[in-house]
Amino acid sequence: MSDDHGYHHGPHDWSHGAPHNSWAPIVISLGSGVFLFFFAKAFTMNEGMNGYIYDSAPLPLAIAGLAIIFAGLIAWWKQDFSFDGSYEPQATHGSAPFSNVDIRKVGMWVFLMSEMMIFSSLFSTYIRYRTSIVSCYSLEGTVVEPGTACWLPASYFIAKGGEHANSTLGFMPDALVPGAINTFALIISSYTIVMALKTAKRTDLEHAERSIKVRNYLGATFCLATLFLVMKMVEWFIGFHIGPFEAPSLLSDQFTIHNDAYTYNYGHGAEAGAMTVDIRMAASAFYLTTGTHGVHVFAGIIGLGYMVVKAHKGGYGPGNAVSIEYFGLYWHFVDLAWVAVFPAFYLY
Amino acid sequence: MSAKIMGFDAYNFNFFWLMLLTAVEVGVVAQSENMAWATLVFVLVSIGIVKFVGIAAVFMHLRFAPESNVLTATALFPVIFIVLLVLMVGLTSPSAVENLPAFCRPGYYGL
Amino acid sequence: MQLRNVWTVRAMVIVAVLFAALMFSPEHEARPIGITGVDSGCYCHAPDGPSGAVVPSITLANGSELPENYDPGTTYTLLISFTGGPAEDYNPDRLNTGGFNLVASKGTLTPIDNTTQIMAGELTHTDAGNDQQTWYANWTAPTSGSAVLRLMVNSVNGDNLATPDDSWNAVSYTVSGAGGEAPTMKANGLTVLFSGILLTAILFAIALTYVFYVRDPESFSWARFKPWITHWLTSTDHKSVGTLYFVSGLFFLGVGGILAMMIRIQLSSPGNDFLTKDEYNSFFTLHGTVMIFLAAMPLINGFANWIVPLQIGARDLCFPRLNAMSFWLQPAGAILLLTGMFSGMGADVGWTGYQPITSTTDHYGATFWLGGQVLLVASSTLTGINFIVTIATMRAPGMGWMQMPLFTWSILVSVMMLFISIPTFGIGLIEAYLDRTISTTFYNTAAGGDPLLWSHLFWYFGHPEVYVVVVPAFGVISEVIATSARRTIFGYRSMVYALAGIGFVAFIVYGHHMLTSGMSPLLRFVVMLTTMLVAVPTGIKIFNWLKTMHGGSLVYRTHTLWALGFLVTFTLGGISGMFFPAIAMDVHLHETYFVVAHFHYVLVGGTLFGLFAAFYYWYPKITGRMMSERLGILHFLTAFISYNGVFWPMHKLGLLGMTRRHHTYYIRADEYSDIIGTLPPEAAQWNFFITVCAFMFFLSNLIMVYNIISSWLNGRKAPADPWGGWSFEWLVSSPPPTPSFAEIPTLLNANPDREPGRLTGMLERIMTPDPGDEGEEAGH
Amino acid sequence: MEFGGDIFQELYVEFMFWSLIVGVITFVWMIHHSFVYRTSDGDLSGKRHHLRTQLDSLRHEMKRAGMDMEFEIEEEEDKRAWPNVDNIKVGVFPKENDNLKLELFWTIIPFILICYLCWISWAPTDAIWPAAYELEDAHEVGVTGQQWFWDFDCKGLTSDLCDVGVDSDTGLTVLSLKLDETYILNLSSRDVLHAPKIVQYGLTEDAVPGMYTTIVFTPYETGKYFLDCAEYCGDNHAYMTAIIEIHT
Repeated sequence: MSDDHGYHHGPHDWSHGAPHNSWAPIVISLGSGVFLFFFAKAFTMNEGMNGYIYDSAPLPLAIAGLAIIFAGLIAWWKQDFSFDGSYEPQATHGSAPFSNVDIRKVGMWVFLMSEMMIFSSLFSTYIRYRTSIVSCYSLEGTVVEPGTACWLPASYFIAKGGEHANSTLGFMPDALVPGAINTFALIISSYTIVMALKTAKRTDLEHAERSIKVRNYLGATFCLATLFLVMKMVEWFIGFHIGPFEAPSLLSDQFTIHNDAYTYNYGHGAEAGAMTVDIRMAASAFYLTTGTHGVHVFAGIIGLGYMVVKAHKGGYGPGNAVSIEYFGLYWHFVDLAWVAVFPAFYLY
Repeated sequence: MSAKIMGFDAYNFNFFWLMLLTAVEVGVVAQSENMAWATLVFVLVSIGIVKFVGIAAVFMHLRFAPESNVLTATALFPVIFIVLLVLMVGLTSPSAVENLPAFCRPGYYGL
Repeated sequence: MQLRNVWTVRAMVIVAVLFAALMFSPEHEARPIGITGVDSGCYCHAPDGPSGAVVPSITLANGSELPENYDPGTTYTLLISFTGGPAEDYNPDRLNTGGFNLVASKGTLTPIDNTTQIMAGELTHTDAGNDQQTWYANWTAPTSGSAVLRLMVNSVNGDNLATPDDSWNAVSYTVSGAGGEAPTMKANGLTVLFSGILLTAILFAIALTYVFYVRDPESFSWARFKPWITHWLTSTDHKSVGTLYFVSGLFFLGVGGILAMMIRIQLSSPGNDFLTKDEYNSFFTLHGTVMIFLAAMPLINGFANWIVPLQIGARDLCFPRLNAMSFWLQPAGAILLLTGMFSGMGADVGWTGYQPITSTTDHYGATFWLGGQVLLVASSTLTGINFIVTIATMRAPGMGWMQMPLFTWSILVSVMMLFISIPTFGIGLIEAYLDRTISTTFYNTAAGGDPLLWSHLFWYFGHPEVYVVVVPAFGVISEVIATSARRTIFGYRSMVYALAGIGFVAFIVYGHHMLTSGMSPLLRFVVMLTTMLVAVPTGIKIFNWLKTMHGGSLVYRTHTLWALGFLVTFTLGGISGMFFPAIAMDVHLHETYFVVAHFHYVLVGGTLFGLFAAFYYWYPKITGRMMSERLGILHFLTAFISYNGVFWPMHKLGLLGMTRRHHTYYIRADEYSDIIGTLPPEAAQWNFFITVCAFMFFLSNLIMVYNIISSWLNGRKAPADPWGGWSFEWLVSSPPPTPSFAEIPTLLNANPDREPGRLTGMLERIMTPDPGDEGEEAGH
Repeated sequence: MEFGGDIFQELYVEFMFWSLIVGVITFVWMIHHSFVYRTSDGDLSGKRHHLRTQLDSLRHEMKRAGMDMEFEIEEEEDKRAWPNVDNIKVGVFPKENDNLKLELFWTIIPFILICYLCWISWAPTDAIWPAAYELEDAHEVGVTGQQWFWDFDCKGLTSDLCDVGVDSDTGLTVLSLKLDETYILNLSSRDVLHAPKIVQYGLTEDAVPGMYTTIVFTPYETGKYFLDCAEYCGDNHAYMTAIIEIHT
């Protein structure tokens, strides 16, 4: 029934001879089902003899689910690999006000609309809790009922240095370093990807030379994105011990979602003191929001991997440079989200 | 796409300023020990907005491109719903009914 | 003529027979005892967890231990007792020392003196049994299987209050039986459900296979079958995907129907024990979820997939692979949703999944339920991208926004609402999912979590969602009424503006679902005022539909009947909806059957009737065969009447204060006879009547399924434009070729010299194509 | 006393009145049109003349609009069983059929109606949700929900004003209150959402863990009143009942 192979009209998938049928959708869908199922099985805490316990046996199967999703993605990419920009579908003349805009571009922007809603939902959660839960951070000198739930923002550790306020480096807390590096990494990567786009559009270069430049720009973006995730892992789990910098990880600072009796040292000098408070909510909001952003970065890395390979094979030229632009839109959005997340969660 | 801002190439220009602003952001926070949090928040928010606009306008081609206007409209479409979301979900706090503001009550108008 | 005189008469006769059957159906007696009280005697006096000070025990009456193995069927006399706790510490005079509650997983417990009693199947103490620490009762062993006796006692200081120094403890004994499992005699709810689902699936598979066999016998050689099945698994063609949507949607409509039937059996009489509490809770949860997410939306997507590209003159959706993906995410999600059921631990939280019970219920099905809905959210997001972009960018030349067929408009509006609102739901789901898995604390009140955050995130999506499922029905009705009346729809523009108005208002009224929830009073007040606004655009639409018939020549086809039926039921549903925003009424009607009646009038009488109309209207276009009008009219009459029989009485029950989501209800009889506010005895009869009607409604829809199949096999061949519509889908042959349009058509306009109003003019300047572009070919 | 309490009854009657008016208008209109303008294929029973005249006037209009070229009623069109009033043709966006005045009329009239309905449903706000200052002489009673029973706390009120006991017939907890006294039921929950619903007085409010909500309750008739749980709370949701006994 796939009788319209190479049918040269209509949408992107139909053009450039990509087959009309694809295994990718069903594979990806079932893969995500498998992942969610076994993730739930692995991480649902069952009541054991002493408290709650995890059963990590199904975890490999959850990873298998991810592998299935990835296989589906590869099936998808194989169909798109040959796309050279001919038959880039455009909005019909009839469809004002979008007449003659590339359909994929509109699609990407519409997709970004839902991304905006996702992040604003996360921020609504954050704002609601930040405004309704009393903040430990602002309680310097005052003592709330020990054990009560109060809001200890991550900036207590990151921007103010927490326990480690007096930093070896005079002008900034050590713990801020990974976050700062990340911010710059993302902004530079935004720059490199627009440069990749710009280069791919240049007609004054040989195809081979242009391809190499494009590949390098995309590769740089890829590396910066990876650096971002690595830094995030460092700041969450590993800690930062390079040269003069001595910053423990958030994990070793006990800033975790399971920590319902955190000992918080408030104040300086005379009114200094300590109390145990419940900071799980602050941690949950922090890890979910930054984690969601991290997942977006990870998705970007996967996409960049494909694009680097394609660029390496000389797949990008003025004809289909727009593909880079459309991925770039997503990537810039991730950057934008970080512009909002970084001050709200790391600095304030 | 080689648009110019004040003679510079748009991308480079934008990139330069973004780096600078981010540096300022981080510097401000590094010094935030001796700074009222209102000032801190104000600085962070204003810098955030500027960076936001810079990235969206230049890097995401909401300026200097033929279809910029309609795409800007598309991108701004959800804003009203985001405002509603933040107002109704983010900024309301649960409470018992006797805390209904007086101006919502008939009695307030002597009815 | 014939049509009216003969077939309707026969249909009428059948309806009369059904009514007679109803009248002579045995009148139902309210169970004489009503329901007897709470069975939570054991938690009741002690707020804190179990305390080791109290030592409960069960022995045989003669003091010897319980046997390892019981003899099937024999009756043992148990000695239930406890020691320790405040009963002995603070309670010297031994008054109100405490009580117990004994649950036997198998076998039957029977009191032997006035100190113990059976409450809701569990053995507990009476007032007379309050002042002692030992009780005697009989336990008759089951025929087989090992029985667990769970005993909970509390030891109290006798002040009748839950003070911290009261304490309780629990112990369970397992008495294994002789021999293996024997089949239980009682109908197990889950068994019935799964038999039902299995039966549906098998019949479905058989029907489909049969249809495909008859239509193309060769395809049943393996050589032909493999490409055939491969096509259905991998196709990205909007028509094939639409058909897949229909198949899964109809299947899950059946599943949801079976769930509803089992709920109705349980409620047919007070104190019915056909379902256990657990089963009942899981069933109404999954009934809601399945009907909304797996029946209504897939069917709508089916029509959207099939009709929208045809109506706007596009060859396919703009992202066919994403389209296929948003279909295939649905079965994956469906499996996750229902997974819990397969182990009897289905989600038991209600389709709203209010926190914190969703995060704390021990039914691990709830975790998968959340995960499955995450997939459905992803699916809806992809669908949203696809349709918004397709409708915005792939319209045929000459089709400005204000020339789009109303069905396309309705799909655009509903998809917009869905697309904007569903991410909030997704985030709420992910928060809850993580709460249940890695135990984040978003809805953990101990850590300062706010249960209302979920309600907000859910209803910010949930209220647009109910419009998402009903707005496409508006589009269908607009098409059907106009075509059947042989008129153009009255006030096309006001219809469009009304649609857009509904789409926007949906976002500012969601709080009326939470008027009693303790959310910010100011917001409650605001939504009380805004909610009524919904009546204005819907009113415009209804009046426009009526005016459309004026001066037309209405021909009574099945889809016409469904459209008129829609007008009746949707008007009633809309009117009853006006009662909720008024606070003084909502505090009484909240969570009663009045609500149930209202949203079933809107969702079944609105969405489902609209979808039925769409089935009869576009079936010829989709299959190339005409549907049997005789069966269609029969289906309409039986379904419409039984439907009203189901949901109309629920208004009355709700006004009397019958609360929803209860697996039983209280009749003002016997010991409840002097308690004002319990249901009057006739409520039991009404519930029985509802159940009978519900079964009639369920069965009547099988007529349509049969009609679909039989007409598909041997219906008349359909012409390109059987009903006389104007939009592009009637231009192509039935069924349409692939790709649908050899060359993209151009829409002509019969109103060239129409000078628009000011607002319209402004919109048109933005939204209508320049005349210069007319007639050019789309794509490249 | 009717179900739902007096304020509910008044509003209910008012709303029913307007609902009936709207419903009657709609249904009479619908039934009239669906009979008067009915036809069936191959037959223009009754309305032939009416439709023919409409058709002619339409043709005339089109002539004036200079569209006779495009809009000549063709042979097969004319042979169709029914007159094509608006000249509906596949692939042509049909002649618009609207009337701004009419549409504005049934936009504005319903709007006025709902403004009125908003007004009358706003009026009793103070009675349902009294302000704090109106409750100075009210007695506070704690109502705490827990799976699956109600836990009443008289907060030291005299047993005449408030007393907790057990009903001998049903075994339900009884909260006995005094007639014509105003009580603030101070709701909270120990685990999940609950909602005490005093059916006969039409009062419901959720009991939310971690916060306090209130029901203001002024019993005005003696008797034993049924209280059940209106927010789904787990297995024994249906059994989570109690009795409120009003004595003089």
